Amino acid sequence: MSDEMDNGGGENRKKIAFVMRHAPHGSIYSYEGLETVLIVAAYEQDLSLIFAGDGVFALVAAQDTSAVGIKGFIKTYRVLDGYDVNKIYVDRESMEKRGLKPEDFIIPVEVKEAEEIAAIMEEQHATIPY
Amino acid sequence: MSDEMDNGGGENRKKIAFVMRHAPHGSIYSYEGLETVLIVAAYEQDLSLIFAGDGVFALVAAQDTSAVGIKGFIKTYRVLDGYDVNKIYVDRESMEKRGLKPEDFIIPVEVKEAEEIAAIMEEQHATIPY
Amino acid sequence: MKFAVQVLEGPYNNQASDTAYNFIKAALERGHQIVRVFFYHNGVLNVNNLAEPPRDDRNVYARWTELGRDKGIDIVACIAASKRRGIKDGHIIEGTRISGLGQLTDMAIEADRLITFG
Amino acid sequence: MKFAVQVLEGPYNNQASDTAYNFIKAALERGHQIVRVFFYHNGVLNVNNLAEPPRDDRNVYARWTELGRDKGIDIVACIAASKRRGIKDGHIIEGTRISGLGQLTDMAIEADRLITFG
Amino acid sequence: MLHTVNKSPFSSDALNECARFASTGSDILLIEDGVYAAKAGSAYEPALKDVVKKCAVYALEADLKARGVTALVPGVKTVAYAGFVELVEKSKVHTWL
Amino acid sequence: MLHTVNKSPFSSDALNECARFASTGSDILLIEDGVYAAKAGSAYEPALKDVVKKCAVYALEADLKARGVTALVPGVKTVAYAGFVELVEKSKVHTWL
Repeated sequence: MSDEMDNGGGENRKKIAFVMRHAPHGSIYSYEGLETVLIVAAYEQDLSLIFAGDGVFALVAAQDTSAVGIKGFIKTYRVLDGYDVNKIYVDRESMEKRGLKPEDFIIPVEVKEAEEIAAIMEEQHATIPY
Repeated sequence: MSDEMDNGGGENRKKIAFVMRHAPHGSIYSYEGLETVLIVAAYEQDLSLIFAGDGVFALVAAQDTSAVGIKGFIKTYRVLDGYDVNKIYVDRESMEKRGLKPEDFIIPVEVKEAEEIAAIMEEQHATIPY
Repeated sequence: MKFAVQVLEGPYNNQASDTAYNFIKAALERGHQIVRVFFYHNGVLNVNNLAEPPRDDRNVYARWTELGRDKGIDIVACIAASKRRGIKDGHIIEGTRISGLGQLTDMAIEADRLITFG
Repeated sequence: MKFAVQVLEGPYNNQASDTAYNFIKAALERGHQIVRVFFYHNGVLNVNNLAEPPRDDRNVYARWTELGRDKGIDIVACIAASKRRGIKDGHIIEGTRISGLGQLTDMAIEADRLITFG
Repeated sequence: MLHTVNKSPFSSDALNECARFASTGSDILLIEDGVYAAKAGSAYEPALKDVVKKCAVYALEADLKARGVTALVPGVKTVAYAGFVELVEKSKVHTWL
Repeated sequence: MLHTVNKSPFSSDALNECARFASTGSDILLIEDGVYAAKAGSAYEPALKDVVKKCAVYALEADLKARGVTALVPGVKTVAYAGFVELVEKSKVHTWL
């Protein structure tokens, strides 16, 4: 592959997708997953975030963890845009099954069908499940 | 309660039920659960073991863990009788849903309906989930 | 009443420790006695004294120290589960101890209520 | 091919470590290179050197020592996840190290295949 | 008897199993990720409504807030940690993991 | 693409979700407690038969033996750890936890 074929960061950017399938707070998958996203984002790769299953709950804006005594992290999703992470996909079926709408989320998302998400996953250099 | 009302070990025996709901090997719940049963059994309380959900898989006789490189423990269930632990209940619906029959199990069990198990749970001094 | 508490998951990885702590605080406030907290499975990780949790989050280990050392609650990690997972005397937080499953049996018999968090 | 392996659960509590080990052994036998094993979430518990597993069972820690120290595979536990869970330099098994999430990023980019066990 | 459930009904069978083994009239308390079952308008709502007919269903307030679950399935009552303790005072408790 | 599933289909939604996001013609490998999905005669068999129509479904031999799962749903192939590695050689892999 020639240098001319590179674009974006001017390097060999790799497509990496995080598939977030866990609800926040009950287990740490969602939180430590986001920590990883922020680190990987600094490497200027071509990142996608896919929220499916209970993972869609992580994006609900109205979270307030003060009474459970756990540090909340919902606002951290807002910094993703500053890292140029803006491919944020939400599985429509997962969202609707859980009674959620895009307006419930802390950041803008693209709602996708399962087949579209499958196609996105197939394009990746690597996928990381959290 | 007078001494005359005690029976069995001649002490104040308590009813304690273990509710085993996890499959073996994938997680340690099933194995460490059985370790606990054996210890509690030495205290001569009135024990019951309830196998429900994926917990019924723990009793399948034909387990051979050599190829996964994990210590098997299926034969350990056979020592329960020697500790006078013989109230072994299996939830019928859980068993049938998983395509299992009492003949598949390593030890004799009593197959119970959910309502019967609910009634057994209500009688206990304490229930322990593994 | 006499309450006994069993915790089956490790700190931070699961909410079980947080819920157990909040429950115990509320139980103490309502005048109940906590006869023992018993850690089993990954729950034994709660007594590890080598951890350095992030300063902008709660410190789960400090909470158990508070209940064990300061409030005098008996906090026990199962020895068999601890050995498998590398929890060892000399490296456990103040106000906790490592002991056998007999401690779980005793508290299950003695307490009016046994409640598990996992 | 270049394989990278991520493990998300602790030893004994879950089968993930066992499956990862069996997979790595088979991959090495088929001539593949393991660029790194990265432990995250409770996976960091795999490098704890204070454990004393039962003698009649497999020793998961010895397996990682074998792959890290003897076979020279780079085995890394995430530092942030380790701090939360009490995994600390000086108390980790031979042939392993604690480092940052950049190590996960690097291996995800470099390897032909990234596979997660959890 | 009091039954507690801490897993999401969308990814785990814990609440379904709990409901099957809970005697009529007993208490069920949803905690941690279990509170998602109490969310109004989800695909689980019809199932929870059946549970509400059989048992008294509670959800832990702090966990609802932590997860932004505001509108609840009719019939679900909320309790604080003190209310959780009161439920345990009232009867024996079993946890569905 | 290869998808792996290590959870029982009776207690977790992982395999259902995996099947929903697996492209037609991709590989699915059942490992650990995931192999229970391959057991013939269970209530999950009809669902797995649908998955078999869409994807190539494999089950890890060592895990089947460890769990005493002998009779398999028609169409499910078994592989050893070496076969697991071969599937990973063939395509990228995603794990459904």
